[in-house]
Amino acid sequence: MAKLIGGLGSSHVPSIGAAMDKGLTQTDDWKPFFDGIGPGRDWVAANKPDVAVVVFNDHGNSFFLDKVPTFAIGCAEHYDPIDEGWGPRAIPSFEGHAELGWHMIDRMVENRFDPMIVQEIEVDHGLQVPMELFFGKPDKAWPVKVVPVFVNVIQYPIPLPSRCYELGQVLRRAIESFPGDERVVVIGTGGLSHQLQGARAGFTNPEADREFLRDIAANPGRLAALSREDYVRLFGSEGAELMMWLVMRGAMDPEVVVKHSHYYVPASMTGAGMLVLENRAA
Amino acid sequence: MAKLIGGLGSSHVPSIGAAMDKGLTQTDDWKPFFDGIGPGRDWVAANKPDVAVVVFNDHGNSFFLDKVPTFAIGCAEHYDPIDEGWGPRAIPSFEGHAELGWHMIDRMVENRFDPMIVQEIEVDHGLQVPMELFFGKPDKAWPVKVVPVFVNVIQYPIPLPSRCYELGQVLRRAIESFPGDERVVVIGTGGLSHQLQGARAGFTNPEADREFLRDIAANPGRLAALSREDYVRLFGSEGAELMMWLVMRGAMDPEVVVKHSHYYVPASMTGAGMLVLENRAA
Amino acid sequence: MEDRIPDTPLFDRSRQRRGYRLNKMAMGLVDPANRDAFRSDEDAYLDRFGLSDEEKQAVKTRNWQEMVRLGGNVFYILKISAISPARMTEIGAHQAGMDHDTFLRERLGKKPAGGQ
Amino acid sequence: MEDRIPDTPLFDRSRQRRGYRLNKMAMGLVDPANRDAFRSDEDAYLDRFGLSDEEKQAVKTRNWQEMVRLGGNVFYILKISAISPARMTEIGAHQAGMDHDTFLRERLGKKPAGGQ
Ligand SMILES: [Fe+3]
Ligand SMILES: [Fe+3]
Repeated sequence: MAKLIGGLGSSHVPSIGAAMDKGLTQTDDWKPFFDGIGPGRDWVAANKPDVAVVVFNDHGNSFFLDKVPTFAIGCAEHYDPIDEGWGPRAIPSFEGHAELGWHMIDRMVENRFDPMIVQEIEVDHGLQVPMELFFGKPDKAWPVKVVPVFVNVIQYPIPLPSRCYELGQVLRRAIESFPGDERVVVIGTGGLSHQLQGARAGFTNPEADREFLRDIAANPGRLAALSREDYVRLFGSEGAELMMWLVMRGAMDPEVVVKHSHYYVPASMTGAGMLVLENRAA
Repeated sequence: MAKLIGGLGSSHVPSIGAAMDKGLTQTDDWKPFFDGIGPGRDWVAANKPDVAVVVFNDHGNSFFLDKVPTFAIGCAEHYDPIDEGWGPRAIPSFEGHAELGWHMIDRMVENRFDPMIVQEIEVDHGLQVPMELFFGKPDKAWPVKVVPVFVNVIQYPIPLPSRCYELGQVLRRAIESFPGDERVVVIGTGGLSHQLQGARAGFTNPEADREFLRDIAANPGRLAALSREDYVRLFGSEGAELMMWLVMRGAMDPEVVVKHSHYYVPASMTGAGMLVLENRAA
Repeated sequence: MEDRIPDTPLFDRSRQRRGYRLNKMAMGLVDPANRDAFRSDEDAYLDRFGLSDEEKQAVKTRNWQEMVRLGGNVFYILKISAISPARMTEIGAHQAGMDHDTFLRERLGKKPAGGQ
Repeated sequence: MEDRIPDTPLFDRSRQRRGYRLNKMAMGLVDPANRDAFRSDEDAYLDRFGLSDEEKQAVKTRNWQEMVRLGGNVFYILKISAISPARMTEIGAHQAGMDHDTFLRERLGKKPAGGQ
C-alpha cells in the first residue's frame, strides 16, 4: 500500500513565483522569506516522495463563476500551467498520478463526499508556487507526480473548515489503501493572512499567523472548529485559504512532529509560511 | 416560509418529448403511455406550484467527461434548452428561482454536501421532458420557476443511493426554511428500467419497475439501502437514473399518500413511469 | 466494477479512459459548426480528435457495438445519429447482435411492424 | 455575510451576482486574443460583455476601488493589470484609499522606498 510520509504547508503567493523567475530571491524584500525555505527543500530531498497531493484553490483561472465546484479532484495524466493573463509560466507540465486520483475519488464518494471528477484541466499559481518552493523549478520534469485537489475558497458558500479537516481524514485512508508502494506527501497551500480587496486591503495578522502555524500541528481541532467568518476576520478576506491546510492536517496522525516551520511577513501583501510535519509514529 | 406541496416522479426519455413534438401521442406505441399522464397534469393544475426543483442527470450535453460534478445546483435566472446534436428544441427558456437555488446551496454546504454552484448552464431532455409531462408545452413561458439539481449517474463513481436520499432530506429543510410563500414541488426524474448499451441492450424489468413505484412511496428505505450495482443489475445500465427519485423521496415525509401512479413499458426502450406523492399530514 | 454485471458495460474508470477521445469527438457534435465539418470531411474531423484507425473505422462504419467496445458511451456517440439517422432501437439491436425486428419482438415485446 | 466584517467585501451571493458581467469580462483576458481585443479597442471589448456605463467607466479609469464596489473580485479584475501594469500593492493602496508609499509603510511595515 502507498505510504503517507509527511504533511507540508506552504503559501502560494504568485509574487513568490515571480521573485524566483526574476532572480529577486536575495533582495531586501525577499531574502528573509527565501532564507527560510531551505529545510523544507532538504526534507523532500531526503525523504524522496513519489507523489504530491496538492490541496489548493484556483484563482479565477481554471474555473469561472459560471460553475464552481466545492471540491474537485484531478485524475488526469498531466496538468499544464495555465495562462493567468500574462501567458503561461515557463515551467514544465505536471505529470498526474491518475490512478491515485481515481482511487481518492472512489473513496470520497463512498464516504459521502461529492467531488467534481476532473480529467482535463490546467493549473494556476496555487499549485505551481508550492511545487517550486519544495522541489525547485526543474528544467525538464518535476521529480514527483501530482494529484491536484481544488477547494473553493473564493465564492461563497465556501466549505466549512471542519469539512476540510474531514476531507483530509478520508484522503488519508484513500492513500493508505492505494495498491502501490508510492511515498506520498500532502501539501496544504495558501495564506497565511492577507486581504487583497476592500478598505482593509493590506491587512495581515502576524500574531494569528504564528498561532496558526503552532496550532495546525499541535491543536488542529481548534482550527477546524473555527467558522468561515473567523478565518476572514482573523486572516483577511483571502485568509480563508488557510482552511486548505486543514485538509493536509486531517490526513496526518493526531500527533505530529514539526520538522520545519518558517514565517515571514509581508511577502507582497501576505504573511508567508512553510511547514513540514511528520507523523510521530513514522 | 416556502412550502413543499408534493413529490413528483417521471421518466425523461427523449423520445417522449419527440412523440409530443411530432404529434404521435395517440399512436399504438405511445397512446398507452400518454393516456396515463392526465392525473399528473391535473394534480399540478389543481395544486398550483410556483417552483419545481427538478432532479435530473445531464446526458453528455451540458457536461463532458473532462469535469463531472457529483451534484450541481442551479442558481441562474434562466436555463435555455441545449443543443443535443439536433439543434435546441423549440420550447421556452426555463425561468430559474435563483434565490431558492442559492439558499439550497447554502444549506447543503452547511450540511456537509459539496455541490457545484452553477450560475450559467443550459439543460437537456432530462429536465425538459418531465416539465412537459407535468405542465404541458407552453407557447411562451412555463408556469413555474425551476431549480435544476444535476446528479451524476453516468460516469463512475456515481453517488451512493443513500447519499441521494440524504440529499433530499437536506433539500426539504432548505425549502422549508426559505423566506417566501412559494409552493414547491420536487421532481425526481429518469428511468425506469432501461439499458441502451452492451449486449443486454433493450433490457427492461417491468416487475422491478412496479416494485420500485410501490416502494418509493411505501418503503423508500429499502431502495436507499440498495447498492449502485443493484440498480444496474435490476434496472439496466441506465437504470441507475432511478436513484434520482430517492432525492425527491428524501424531501418528503416518511409517510406519504400516492395520488397517482402510472407505468407503461416500453417507451422506446424504457419502462416509463409517473408518480405523484403528497405528505400524509398535508 | 467492469464486467461484474453480464453484458452490461459500466462506464467506469477503465472504460471511459479508453473511450475519452472517441467520446470527445462525438461530444463535439453538439456544435453545429462541427456537425458541418463532420458532414463535409469526416476523416478530417475525426483526425482532429486523434482517433486511432480502429476508432475511426468503427465510427465510419457506424459500428455501434464496436464503438461501445472501444469505450464509447451511448450518450456521446448517439450524437452521430443526428447526422446519420439511426433510431435508438436500431442502435440497441446492433449491440444486442440482432436484426431490428427480432430485437423489437424479443427484447421489447413489440409486434413485427411496431417500434420506433 | 455581507458587511459583517468591517471593510471586508465577502464575495457572497449578492456581490458576485452584481459583479458577474464585470468579472466575466476580466476573466476573458486569460485568452490572448481577448487581450489583443482589449488593447486595440477597449470600448468594443467591454461592450461585448454588456457592461453598464458605470462599470465601463470604472474599468477605463482603472478604478480598482470602484470595480470592487461594483462586485468585481480582485482575482478576475487583476487580469486587467496584465495589460495596464499595476502592482498588487498599488491596487491594494487604491482600495485602502492611500498613496502607495503610505500604504506600504502603514499597512505592510515597509520602509518608504521598499515594496514590490
Ligand atoms: Fe491564493
Ligand atoms: Fe436519462
